[in-house]
Parts: sequence; C-alpha cells; structure tokens
Amino acid sequence: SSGSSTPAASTPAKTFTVGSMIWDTSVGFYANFIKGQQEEAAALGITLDLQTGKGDLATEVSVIQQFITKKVDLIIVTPSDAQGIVPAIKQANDAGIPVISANNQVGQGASVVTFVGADDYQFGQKQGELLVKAVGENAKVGYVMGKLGTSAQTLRKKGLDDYLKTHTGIKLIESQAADWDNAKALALVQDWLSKYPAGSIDAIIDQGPEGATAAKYAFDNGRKDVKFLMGDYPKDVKDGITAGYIYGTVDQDPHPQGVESVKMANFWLLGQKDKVPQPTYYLDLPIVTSENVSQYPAAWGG
Amino acid sequence: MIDPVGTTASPGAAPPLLAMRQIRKSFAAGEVLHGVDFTLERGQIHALVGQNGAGKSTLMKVLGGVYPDHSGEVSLEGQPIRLSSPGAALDHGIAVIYQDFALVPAFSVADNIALGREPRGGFPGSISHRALRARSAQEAAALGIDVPVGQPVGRLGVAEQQLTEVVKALSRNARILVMDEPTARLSPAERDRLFDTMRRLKQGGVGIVYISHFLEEVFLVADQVTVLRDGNVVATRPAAELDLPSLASLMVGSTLAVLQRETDRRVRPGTAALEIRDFSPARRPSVSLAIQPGEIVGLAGLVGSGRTRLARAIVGDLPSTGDRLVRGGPAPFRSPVDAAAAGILLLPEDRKRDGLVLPSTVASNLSLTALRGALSRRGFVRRGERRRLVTDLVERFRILPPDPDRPVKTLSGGNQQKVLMGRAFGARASVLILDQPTAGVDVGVKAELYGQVREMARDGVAFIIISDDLDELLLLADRIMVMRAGAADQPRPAESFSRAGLLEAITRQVHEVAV
Amino acid sequence: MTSGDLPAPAPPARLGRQVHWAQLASRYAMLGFFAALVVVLIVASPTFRDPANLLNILQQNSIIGIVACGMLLMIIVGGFDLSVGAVGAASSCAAAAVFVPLGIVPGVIAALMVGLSVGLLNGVLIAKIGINPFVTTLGTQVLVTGLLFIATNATPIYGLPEGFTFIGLGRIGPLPVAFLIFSGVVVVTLVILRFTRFGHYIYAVGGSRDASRLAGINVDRVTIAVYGFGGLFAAIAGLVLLGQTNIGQPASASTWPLSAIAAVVVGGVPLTGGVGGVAGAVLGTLLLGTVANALNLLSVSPYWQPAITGLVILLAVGLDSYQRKRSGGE
Amino acid sequence: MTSGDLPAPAPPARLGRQVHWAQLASRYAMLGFFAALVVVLIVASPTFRDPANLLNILQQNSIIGIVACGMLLMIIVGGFDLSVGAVGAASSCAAAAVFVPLGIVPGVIAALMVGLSVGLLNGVLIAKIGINPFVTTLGTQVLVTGLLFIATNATPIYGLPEGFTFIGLGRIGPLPVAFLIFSGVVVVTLVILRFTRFGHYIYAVGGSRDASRLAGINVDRVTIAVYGFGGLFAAIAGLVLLGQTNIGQPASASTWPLSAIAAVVVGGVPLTGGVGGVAGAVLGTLLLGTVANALNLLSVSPYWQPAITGLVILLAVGLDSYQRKRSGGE
Ligand SMILES: Nc1ncnc2c1ncn2[C@@H]1O[C@H](COP(=O)(O)OP(=O)(O)OP(=O)(O)O)[C@@H](O)[C@H]1O
Ligand SMILES: Nc1ncnc2c1ncn2[C@@H]1O[C@H](COP(=O)(O)OP(=O)(O)OP(=O)(O)O)[C@@H](O)[C@H]1O
Ligand SMILES: [Mg+2]
Ligand SMILES: [Mg+2]
Repeated sequence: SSGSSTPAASTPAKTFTVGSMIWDTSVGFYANFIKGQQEEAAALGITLDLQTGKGDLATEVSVIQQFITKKVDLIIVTPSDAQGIVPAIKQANDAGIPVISANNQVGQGASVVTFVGADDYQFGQKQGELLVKAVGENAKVGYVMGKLGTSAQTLRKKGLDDYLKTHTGIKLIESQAADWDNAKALALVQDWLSKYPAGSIDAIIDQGPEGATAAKYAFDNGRKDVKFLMGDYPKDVKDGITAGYIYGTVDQDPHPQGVESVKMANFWLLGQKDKVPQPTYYLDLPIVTSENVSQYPAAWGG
Repeated sequence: MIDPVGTTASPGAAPPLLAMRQIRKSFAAGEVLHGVDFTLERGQIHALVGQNGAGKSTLMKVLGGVYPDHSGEVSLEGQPIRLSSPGAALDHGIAVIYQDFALVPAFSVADNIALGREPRGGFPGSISHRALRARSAQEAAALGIDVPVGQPVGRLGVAEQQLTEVVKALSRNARILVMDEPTARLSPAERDRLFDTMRRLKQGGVGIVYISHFLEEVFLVADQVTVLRDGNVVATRPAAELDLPSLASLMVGSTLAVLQRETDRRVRPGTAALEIRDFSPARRPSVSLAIQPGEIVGLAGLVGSGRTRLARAIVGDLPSTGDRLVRGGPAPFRSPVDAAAAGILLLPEDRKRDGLVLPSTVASNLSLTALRGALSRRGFVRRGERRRLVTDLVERFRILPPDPDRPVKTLSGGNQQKVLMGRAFGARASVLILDQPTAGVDVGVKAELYGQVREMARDGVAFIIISDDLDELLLLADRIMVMRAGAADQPRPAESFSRAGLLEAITRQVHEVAV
Repeated sequence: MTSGDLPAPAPPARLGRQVHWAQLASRYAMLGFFAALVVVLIVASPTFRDPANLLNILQQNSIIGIVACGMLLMIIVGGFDLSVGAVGAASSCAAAAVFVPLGIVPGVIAALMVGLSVGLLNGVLIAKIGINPFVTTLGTQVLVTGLLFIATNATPIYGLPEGFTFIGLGRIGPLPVAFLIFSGVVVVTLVILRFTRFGHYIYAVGGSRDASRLAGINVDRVTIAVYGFGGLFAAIAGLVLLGQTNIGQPASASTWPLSAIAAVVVGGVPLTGGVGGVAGAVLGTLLLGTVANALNLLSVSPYWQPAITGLVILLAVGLDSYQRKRSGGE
Repeated sequence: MTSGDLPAPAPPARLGRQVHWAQLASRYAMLGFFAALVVVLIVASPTFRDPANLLNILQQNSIIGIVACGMLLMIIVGGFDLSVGAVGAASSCAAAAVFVPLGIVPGVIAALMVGLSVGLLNGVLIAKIGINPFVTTLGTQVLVTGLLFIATNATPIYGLPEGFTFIGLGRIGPLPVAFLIFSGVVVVTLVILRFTRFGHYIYAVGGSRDASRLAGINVDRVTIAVYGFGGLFAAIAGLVLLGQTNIGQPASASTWPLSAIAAVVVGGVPLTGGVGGVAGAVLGTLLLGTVANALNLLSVSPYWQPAITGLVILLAVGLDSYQRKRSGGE
C-alpha cells in the first residue's frame, strides 16, 4: 500500500527514482493525482518516492532537501506557494537535479523543466467564464472562498477578479471564507439566504466543491432562484449537476495531471526532451454543466 | 526492649484489633521504615511519637493503603489483610486523618465531610445534595465541632480545614481511627473537645492511633505509647510507665534541656520597627500596635479570632484601612512584594497552600526570599553564596534528611515546616511575622528554633508570633496581645500572664458573646 | 431550556445549591455580555431577529455544542481532549462506510463504537499509564486521523441515503433536529453533573486526585469513564455533521478541539479542573456562534472577521476574568 | 552542544547539582528511546547516516526548536502560548514588508518588535487582567492572524533580497546557520533558567503563585517577562522561516503552537508548571524531527506517516510516564 517503489515492469538500463512532493496529501483533491502518478510510474518502471508537505511551507522545503540528499533523478513538485518554494528549488538546481512542477506553478528565480497541469489562476478565470455563462452580464453574486492564505484561495480569487474586470455588470455582493469545509460553507450559505430574500441574489459561486451540500439545502428549502456554481468535480458535485441543484463547475481533473507529470519526467530522463512541452504544458479545464455532465466521469469519489 | 504485652497477644487471648508486623517501606531515596511492629487493641488510644522524619506518617500511610508496595504483614482481629488501596483500607474500617490534609479545595466543607460516602438520591447512581448537606451539618454538630458547612474549603484557615478533616474521619464510624497530628493547628478549646470525643469513641471499642508532638497531650489521653526513631521502634509501653522527661529522651535519644524564658535580652528603644495605627483588615475592628527592633510580640487568640487576617493585612495581602509605619515612615503596601522590599516578611500558617513551592527542591525553597538580596548580583544568582546559605540553614534548622536537592514535597511534615522557617530566617528581614511557626515541629527542634528566634531578636529583628501553643508564647514573647473576634486587648508583658490567666483571657470574650 | 438554565445556581464551584457570589457575578457578567450582544443585534439587524435566522444559529452551533459538552466533562476532571476532531471525522466516515451497504442503524452503532473506543483508549492511557492528557489526545488524534487516511486515501465517502440529512438539516416543527440532539446531550450532561454520584466524583477528581483517592474514590475509573463520554459525544457530533454534509469527510472537523475548548473556557470554566457547569459550555458555544453569524450578516470582510472575533473573545473573557479577580473569586 | 547537554544534570526539577533519580531515570528513558531510534536508523539507512542528512535534520528542526524554547519558559511558569504561530507569521511578514524598502537591519528589528509586543500583551492580559493562558493566547492568535490578513489581503509578500536565505538555508562551515541560531537560543534559555534570579523565580511562580507572592516575588512581572521572551523567540523563528522561504506568508506557521508544546511535553516536561529544563525541549524537538525525517527517508506512504508518528509519540511518552509513575516520580 506504500506509495513507493514498484519494481520495473519492462526493465530499462536503470530504474529512475523520481521524488514527488505534494504540498498536502490530506487534501482529497490529490488522491487521484497520486493515483495517476503511481499508475504511470508503475507502467514506466519508475521508482516513485511520494512525500507530503503537510500543508506547511517549511516542511515542503525540508522534503525537497531530503530528495536532494537522497540524490533522486528528478523532482516533481506541487507546491503550496509558487514563490515560497523557490529557494528550495534553487538548491535542487544547484545539485543538478531537474525539477518539474505540477498543478501549482513555481515562481520566478528558480528553473524548472516545465509546468504540467492547470494552475489556480486559470481556474479562477474559468470560473468567471462559467459565472457569466450562468447569470449573464448583470447579477448579484455571493462568493464562497477556501481557507484564507492558501494558494488555491488567493490564486482562484485573483483569476476570478481579473476576469470580472471585463464584466462590470456582475457584482460580488458577498464574499466570505469557508475554509474548504462543508459545514462552514453550509452555515455561510444559510446566513446569506436568510439575508437575501428571493430575487435579491442571483448566484453563489464556491472556489471548491464544499458548497454542494449547501446547494442541495437551498434547493430543498425552495430557493431555486439562486444558481450554485462550484469548483472541482467530485461525485457529489456531479450528482448535483445531474439533479439540477448545481448549475455547473470547472473540472480540474487531478488524475491526468498526475499521469502526465510522471510521463514528462520519464521523457526528460530518457533524454527525449523534445517530447516535453516547455515552458508549460497546460491540460484543459472543461466547464461542466447539465449539458455535458454525462460525458465527464467525476474527477474523484466516482 | 519491645514490651511483649503490647505486641504479641498471648495464646487464648482474643487477637488484637490491629497487628502490623515487620513493616518496611522504602522510597527512591532509600528505606525509611526498617521492620516496624505495631499493635492496637480495641478501645485503646495508642500514641505514636518520634522526631520529625522518624516515620510516623509513613507507617500510618501504609495502614491507610497509600503505600501498597510496603513489605510485612498486617492483620485485623487475627485475619491477615492486604492494604492495596485507600479504598481497601476504608472498607476494612480504617479511617485516617492525614497530617497534610486530603481535602478538595473547591468542595464545600459538607461535600468534603461526605466525600466517598455520599447519600443516594431518587434513582440508582444518583446523589442527594440536600441530604448530604443536612447529614454533614448534623455530623459536625454531633461532634460539637463548629465549621462553616457551606463554605468551600479552599477559603478556610488551616484550623478550620483541620476540624473538617476531624469530622470527615470521625463520621465514618471506623473500627480504627488514625489521627496524624490533629492538634498541631488547634487552639486549647478545640483540643479539649477533641479529647472528649476520643475518649467517647474509645468507650465504644474504637482503636485510636494518635500522633502528636505535644507530649503533655500524650499523657492526657494515651493508654499505650510507641516511640519511633529513624524508622525503628525503640519502645512500646503503657503511658502510665512513662513520664515527660523519659519519653522525650526515648524520642531524641538524649535528655532535653528544659525550656526557659530568657531574661537578659533588652528591647531597643527608639523608633518602632513596625507600627500600625487604627489598622483594620477589611470589615474587621481596628488594631493599634508598635513593635521595637529586637522585640517579640505574641498574638494569642482562638481560631477565627482574626490573627491570620491581621498578619496578611499587615503585609498587604489582604485589603486594609488605617496607617502602617515602617521605621517611622508611612508604608502603603499594595502587596507582600512591597512588604518584602521593606524588610517585612510573613511566614504563612498554611505551608502547603501559601508557604512552600512544593515541586521545587529544599535548596530553592530555602533561598527563594534571599535571592532578592545578597544571593544575586546584576540579576545573576551567586551560586556559591546560595550553596553556602542553604547548607548553613539545613544545618541550623536540623532539616532531615540533610539533602538540599530533594523535592521539598518528599520531606516529612515537620521538616517542611523547618524549611519554611529557614527561608524566612535566611532572608535579611527587619520584621518577621510568624503564623504558627512551630506547627508539627518536634520538641527537640523547637528548643533549637526558639534559640534562633532569640538570637535574631538580639540582632535587632522584630517579631510578631501567632501561635495556638500558649507555652510557646509565654516562653518567647516580651509582650502578648490577645485577640478576640478581630478585636485586640492592649498588649501586656508576658510575665504578667499565668498560663491559666492567658487561657482565660483568650476564651473570655467568647463566653460573653455566647450569653 | 438551556438558556433558561443559565441563571440557575448550577455548581461552578460545587457549593451545592448556593453559588459563591463571585462566581455568580462572573457568570452574569458573561451572560450580560451575551444578552447585550443579542439585544444590539436584534435592534440593529432585521435579518438577525428573523426567527429563521435564530433557528439557523441553533442548528449551526449544535455540533460544536455537543462536542463542548463532552469537553466540559473532561475539563472538569482536570484534562481536555484534542482528539475529538479526529473522532468526529472518523465516526462520520465509519457511519458513511457502513450506511451504504448495511443501512442506518448499523451505521450509527459503528460511529458510536468508534467514538467510545477512542475515548476509552484516551482514558486508559491517561489514568493507567499516566501520560498527560495533552500528549495522549494529541497522539490519538494523529493516530486516528492517520488510520482514517489509510482507510480512505483521504477521499470523501459519497453515496449516502438522502434521508439521513434529516439528522443534520431536518426540522421537527420549527426546531432543527440537530438542535434537539444538542439539547438532549445538554440534558444528559446536566443530569450527570448535578444529580449523579459519578458527576460529583468528576468534580472531586478534578479538584484533587489525591484527596479523592484517599477518600476511596476509584479515580482511574472516573477518569476513563469521562473520556469515554467525551469520545461518545464527539461521535454523536460526527453523526450530525454527516447529516449536514451527507458525505464522510476524512479531512473535516479538524477545528473542533480548539473551538470546543474555547467555547467551554469562554463560558467561564477554568482549565484547571474541579469546577464548571454545563451552563458555561452552552453559553460559550452560543456566544461564539452568534458572533460568527452576526459577522456574516453584517457582511464584515473575511479578512476582518478573525481580528474582530479575537477582540470579542478577549473583551468578553477579559471583562469576566477581571471582575472575577477583583471580587477575589480566583 | 545541545545533545551533549542532555545527560548532564540539567534541571528538570531544579535539583541543582544532583538529580532526583526518578526524574533522571525518566529522562534517560526518553533519551534511551531517542538514542535507540538513532542507532537503528544509522544502521538501517545509509541515507540517514549521511552527514548531509543529519545536518538537514538539525536545520529543519531549528525553527520548532526555537519556538519550543520559548514555549518551555511559558510552560514552566504554568501556562503556554497558542499565539506563537500567528506571531511567527506576523513577524516574518513584518520583516519582509520592511526589508523590501529599508533593508535587513530595520526588518529584523521590526520582526522582533512584533514578537515582543504580542508576547508582552499576552503577559499583561494573563497576569494583570487574569484571563487564563488558553483564552488569552487563542484570542491574540486569532487577533494577530486577522490583522495580518487585513494588512496583506492574505497574499504573501514577495521580492526579498536573495541574500536573506542565508539565515534559513545558509551554512557556516558545515553547520546550518538556522541551527546556530537555534543553539544560541538554547544557550540563552539555559542561562536564564540555571543562572539568573529571573529563572529561579520562573520555577517558583510556576510551582506556586501564592507561595511566591508571599515570599515577596513580583509574580506579575515574572509572568509578563516570560511571555515577552516567548513572543521574542517566536519572532526569531519567524525570521528563520522567512530565510527558508524568502516570502512573508500570512497563512504560514499555524502548526507551530501544537508542535512546540508537543516537543516540550514529549521531552518530559509536565504542563502543570514549576519543573522542566531546556534539555527536555531540545530532546523532544530532535526526537519528533528525527521520526519525521526517518519516515520520509524510508519512503513511508504519506497516508501512513501520521498514524506511525502518533504511535511513536504514544510509545515514547508512554514508556516514560509509565516508569515515572512506577518509580513514584510524580
Ligand atoms: N514521598 C516520599 N519520597 C521520599 N521520601 C519520603 C517521602 N515521604 C516521606 N519520605 C521520607 O520518609 C521519612 C519519614 O517521613 P514521615 O513523614 O513518616 O516522618 P514523620 O515521622 O511523619 O515526621 P513528622 O513528625 O515531621 O511528620 C522522612 O525522612 C521523609 O523524608
Ligand atoms: N480565598 C482565600 N485564599 C487564601 N487565604 C484565605 C482565603 N480566605 C481566607 N483566607 C485566610 O484564612 C483565614 C481564615 O481562617 P482563620 O479563621 O484561621 O483566620 P483568622 O480569622 O485570622 O483566625 P486565626 O486567628 O485562627 O488566624 C483568613 O484569615 C485568611 O487569611
Ligand atoms: Mg508526619
Ligand atoms: Mg490562623
């Protein structure tokens, strides 16, 4: 069950060891990301050394340092903060270990082979798109954010804010943090629903999937006038879209990001550098609504 | 030298109520009971005496089930028993009044009296607080003991805590009753009432173990006396076969100098070291008193007469009204910190709550107050000086074992009291207020301590001594001030009091109030 | 009933019926603060005084309230429990996992078993082995969370029966079911503390382990039982959480321990043990819950909310403690 | 020097020269556990025994170690501090904000000022107002974090001078600078506790406030000063953190309080106050740090790591406490 060494299936000259640091594995989102990395690593006969940053930048730094002392062949990082991880990545650079960043970018000042995935800034912009698609150009909207200061919260917010600059008719009349917590999101939405009677709020958009419960609550309590928009695409959000109490979401599917990150690592190590898109390798962020929900399996919890 | 009659029951005769054989107990620091034999008969009051640290309390804690890891046999009416826990001991009908009390501070006196035997309420597992309060009050009344049943014990003075313990233990109608220095903190009136109760229980066939450092009391109540020295029994005799000097010499292993008043010491005239004018602790009558350098003033009074309150008010620990002058100058103390800075120290009556820093070592406790003075330079502790002071105090106050690095909580009660005294004496104070300073200290050391007090008085230190031991006051004090219900008589020269006269003076007002 | 219970002389200092006035005053100080806050809000915000909103407050704070009741017991006995969050998450996941195949009742039983057993484990480690409550419960918290992650790969458990949200979001008449469960727990706690010998011994042990042991009280058993209740209540809270979200979230509930301790302490119960009443836990929970609700209704910026919450806590408790100190209560 | 200092009779119970053996035994129990662990790892893992790795361990645990030293002081005086994380984050952000325009020295001063003032505020609220340490420091933690969010909109502060990473990641000879700073803090703490009057008063106040007051010690001043140090040390840790990440991150350091308290308690220092020594804090920090390092080196699945960590903590402390209990140490 340990997410580490899996014997090389088709043994090349040497099995590469790839260290993968994920800023916090206790975030459900990364479960399938990890699965993807493990499956791909197994398929390619790569030894994957998976480590968690425990959601703490200092720990992330120390994990990178340990990869360096372990002399892994390549490091894949999913940092919690683009800039904060730079000093550690620089140490990897100095040690001559190539670094690929996945899901979250690495900032200026250190060099990475490439970035694989979709970052949270784009994600925020996609949510903007979704919002306009849902409510048109003029609307009053409540914004449920994740835990303040987490990179997903700050970047997704920045993305959305920037997108809405060109859609001035859409007003974020409320914006609060629910700390990626279903119960908190629910309480927040309840408070807003009591504050805004039918017609005075058009939509509530959540940075994460935690609002699904709240959406159902509103629906069951006759507030069908409010459209609910989520972020990410776990099973309960898919169910919500199918059932109609969630308008739509932006699907950042972690599994392909995991797979691709390892695949790119393998190309790079095998010297097939031309196969590695640089400086970035963006995976698409499909907008999922009732129209296309059937073609997308849930990103996790499926 | 062990008396056969006392210990081994002759065949045929009913087995003794309690027989402890070859009891040994050791702590991390070593063995403290070296095979003790102790026998208690039905309806017997058996006095257990010995110097501080002899092992009296430890032996009784073994009996109370506190130390299941002891060795040796204990048998009750011939039946061997295992004292595996305090609960087990209680189930065998053994009730103990521990020297350092076992009370729950936040609980009311009533709750403490009933602790562990609360009356049932309506449904199984329930408790009836009403019945509990009523029963406890009635139990206290039945013993003629007056305690504020509704008050939380944490706010009581030591004397009232002691009385609570007495009621608690006596109300368990135990077969065996152990009293570890129950009178150390009681004034004469309570003592006499306690002795009456003991005699009554004795008639009822209860066996009582009685520990005290007041040897006169031993002869007052005890039938049998066992003397412990350094964890060994040195004698077990009928009280009738002993007298004070012989008992004392059995305890210390040498004859005791008889305590005398000293006559040569002169009180220094001039400005008072400490003076209070129309001074009163919050909501109490006001008191005036002036103490000269080198003078020893005794405060006599019954429990609750307000001596502790006055003392705590003088050092600024309780709010007060009126004037306080130190060496002629006004001294508005907001807290004992100010008082200490002005060289006025209080030795509290409750060594566990207000006196010692229990987790710390003997050394830390002894040097605590002195640190602010000679023991530190520019905030750094002068460790050599500290060491020297500590070893000197350990030696001067005969602290046993003489190991300054022991946690103070592992010392015997009397030795803890010596540490408290040592701390006050070690600090360069100009006025020392001692509240029950020799409580629980053995006769041998008392003489020593009196010597220390007089010596310091010669050096010009002024003393206020609060004590329930009238002889102590009569021996030490130059003047004695009697307090009643917070009010104070004019201080009078100690010579002008006879013991009876002083006792009468203390109790007088109470009778009038009763009328 | 709970708030009606407040002024009643619940035994914060075990003075039997009659409460020492300092305690009483301080209780009223905190109560007064709460009352003032509520009045201001009722006047200031129409949305706040809307019964629907008031009922929401009750429902939203039921979870922490339930946890707080268990925490109260453990605080009175002289400890506390940092593992309630892990227990809450674990029990809700256990319930979810069992529901899906086996249905409601087995699920509920599974959850309660999880809570009870972790609680008892805490109790044994503390009472018998002698590990202090902080390390013990921190250890079990990490351990339980870890096992949960292993079992679930940190992914939520979906697919619960619709109906179960009744526990978390349903209403009986006007009253939220969650709140009724909370009230039930409050009553149980009240009865334990006020009317049972066990409750009396909780205060005794918390007040002085030694004195209690010397009086023949089985200190270990009392301690273990108390932590058992703590775990059990946390599991009940976990079930209510599950009823609100309808998914078993391994990463949820991590803030419960501090929130619950905060609620109890804000309610005027010292962490030193031996004193305190269920009124305090309820008061603290509602106070903090009302503040959070108000901040949302008044659309206070999320960046400002923590700062303001912090200020309110310090203000309320400061007022309380200061006056307690002046009146020589402590 | 720190580990060399361990077996020495540092004062876990202020025993001056020679240590009461129960304490000694228990200290050695924990020390033995640590030694055994290290030996096993050295044998088992070539990477572990690689000096580079050992130096990493020292560097990585310097931050928590520094915080733990402050926490130790506050625990000995009978309290603890939940605001050290907020202080760490705030001071590193303050430093970052001031660096960018004004340069290093003013930045460092700003950070230390932040730490000191929050610490003193904690002290005043606890000593003068009488709010208990839990609520006080929880309140200031929330408050400080809140103000930080307001000031930064919760977004990190970028653009620090490259060179500053020297503090966090640099080396002097073989030794990590962070570790040298940690060692400095350890020495300061050691000197305070062993050689100063203030240190002696810390133990006295922690052992019994009443006795200390009546012995003429200014209890309030001692308490306030201790929390001042706690805040100051947290600020120093914040600077080291800044040196590791080179950004001022408002949301960072939230795990510091529990980790630091855990380190101290795992080191064998009871939360009841009045006893304990710097050796305990160092031992606890290194033990937890080594375990974390080992789990990474042995590539233990992240899902398993918490569970194992929990087990190790309970095992180590359990061993310790149990034997302490047997030998009547407590
Ligand atoms: N918990 C403990 N740990 C270590 N030594 C102890 C402990 N308790 C008592 N002792 C030692 O045992 C010896 C006997 O103590 P004990 O309390 O029985 O004396 P005692 O006869 O009651 O003296 P006192 O008259 O002062 O009460 C003393 O030397 C004391 O230091
Ligand atoms: N909350 C408290 N904390 C600490 N000490 C207290 C508290 N309440 C009362 N005390 C002390 O306990 C004493 C009450 O006990 P006691 O009746 O023996 O004192 P007293 O009235 O001075 O009588 P005595 O003359 O016997 O000292 C008060 O004088 C006071 O100093
Ligand atoms: Mg004794
Ligand atoms: Mg008195």
